[in-house]
Amino acid sequence: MQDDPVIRVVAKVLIPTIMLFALYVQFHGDYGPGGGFQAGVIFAAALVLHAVVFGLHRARQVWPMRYNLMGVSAGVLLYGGTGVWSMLAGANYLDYFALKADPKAAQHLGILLVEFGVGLTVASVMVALFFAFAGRLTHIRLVAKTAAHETAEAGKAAADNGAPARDGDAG
Amino acid sequence: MSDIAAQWNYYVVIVLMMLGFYAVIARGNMVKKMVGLNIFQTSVFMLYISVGKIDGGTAPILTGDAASVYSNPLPHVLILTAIVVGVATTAVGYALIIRIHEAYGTIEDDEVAALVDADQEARERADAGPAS
Amino acid sequence: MSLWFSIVLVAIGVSLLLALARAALGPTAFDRVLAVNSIGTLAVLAICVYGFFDGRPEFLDIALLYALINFIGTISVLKYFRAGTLGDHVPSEKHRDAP
Amino acid sequence: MGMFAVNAFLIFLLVIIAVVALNVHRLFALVMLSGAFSLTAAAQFVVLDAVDVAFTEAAVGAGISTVLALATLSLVPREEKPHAIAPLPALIAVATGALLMVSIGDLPQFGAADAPVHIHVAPDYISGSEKLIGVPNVVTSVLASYRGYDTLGETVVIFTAAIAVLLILAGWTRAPHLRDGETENTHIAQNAQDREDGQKDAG
Repeated sequence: MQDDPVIRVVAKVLIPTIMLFALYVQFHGDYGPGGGFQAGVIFAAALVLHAVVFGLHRARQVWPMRYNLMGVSAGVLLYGGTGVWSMLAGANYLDYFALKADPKAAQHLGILLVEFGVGLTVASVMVALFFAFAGRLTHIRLVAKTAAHETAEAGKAAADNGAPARDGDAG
Repeated sequence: MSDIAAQWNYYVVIVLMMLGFYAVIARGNMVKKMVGLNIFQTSVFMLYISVGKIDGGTAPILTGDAASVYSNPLPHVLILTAIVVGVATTAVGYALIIRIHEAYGTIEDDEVAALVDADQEARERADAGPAS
Repeated sequence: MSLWFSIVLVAIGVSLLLALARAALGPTAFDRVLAVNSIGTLAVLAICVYGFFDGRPEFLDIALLYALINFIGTISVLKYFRAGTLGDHVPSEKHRDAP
Repeated sequence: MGMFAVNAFLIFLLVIIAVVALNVHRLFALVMLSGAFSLTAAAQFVVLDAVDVAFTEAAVGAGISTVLALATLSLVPREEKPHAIAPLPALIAVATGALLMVSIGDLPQFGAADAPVHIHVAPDYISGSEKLIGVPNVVTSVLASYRGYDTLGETVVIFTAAIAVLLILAGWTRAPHLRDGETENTHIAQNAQDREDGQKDAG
């Protein structure tokens, strides 16, 4: 895929479009079909397309796993935090009417925050799932290489001490 | 006959459920079990959404017209979240399948069971070794 | 008006059945990929036509999403054919052959 | 009538796809057919007025699910061991289905406006969404406002699933200690054999 110019160009045009569409679905969810769950999945689909066309390691550079994990928890925190905010404002947990004086504006604000939290979590989770599945082969090889290296080092150290390298040989 | 036509959705949903259920309990291949589980899941979704449908109703997005009838939004909410949770649990299932394959070299559950038994016997033989 | 929409829906239904037959029988994997892709395209059409038939055409959003997802799915399948994996090539070992 | 015909056709198509999918032995074909199944199910949801559900099913079922299944297939064998129809599970499935079908007669008619489910809280949600909350999409207002606790729980479930998958697949792993062509099991058996041999030598 990396060497096919047609697919590269099409993907370059399409990825930002899909991300924009995800944001449209996220913030237009009050008026039409859509919302945080759908927007998160669509946003993740754009990154899946990036990873498939340009390679997983490039996608990992664009969307680092560290920040992705932060996104996974930040969404849940934003959702829970909205509830805590309404408690601080003197109402029940997740009762948006306390957030603002005008009830409809308060509900809008609450729904916006909560949906954004859901969207953030779902997008990060889906990206994390895809990276974990698609990167499994590389992950195993990488760990195997490290383990082999460590075993070799340990074996060398053991040979220097004149001790047997394997437990089985001790019997 | 008219009864079947009027309840068509419910009957077909149950046929779908039977297919998925059979795949989950009878097929040995774990990927096939997961797909069977997904079919089962979709049949449940379909049942909920069918229950929420009202004849002559329209999607529960307000049109501003006081005369319009809306289908019941509650099943839609329940199923919407269930779909996303469903894919998350499916991903956990696939992850376990990958690890099972790495550990046993097969994803057929009878073969995995045979390997587990063989390994158990090997362990017992090894543990019994010092006593003999 | 409604009659024409009905005729179009029937035509889409027949095409769906034909595409499904190809997906089920398809001797090669590429037949199946193409068949599933056209099932997706027909679903886009069906949703558009049904939206006008039902009098609420604002649900074209869903058709748009279908088209995008269909594209991503097809590209992923083709990547899987060419590379054998959705991740990176791992040059240190022999590649798995495509199915 | 038009809606009923389209609905009946699509749900019948779902059954055909499910039967075909459960009869193929190549897992790749299985994954493709389950993608087609999701697409058809999403079209069915549009016909049943559940546009938000259709949106989700299209993005999740046809997009992410298919991609995850393909990623799994690249790591596991791609052929299923052929199976004859197992009589006992088939009997259990058919018996369960028969029991459910007998009880369908007690359900309210499909599409009836006076079914109990439609006269309890749904009218409150629809009128409240307009007057109290001011959000035209009733599904969004129920999801985020009326049933906010519910959605918080679902979000936490997704969070937990991500943690689980990352721990299973991207964390510490035992597989690297194995050599080519070995499985965890041969490794354990080999260890047992080694121990046995060691004891023989010692004895």
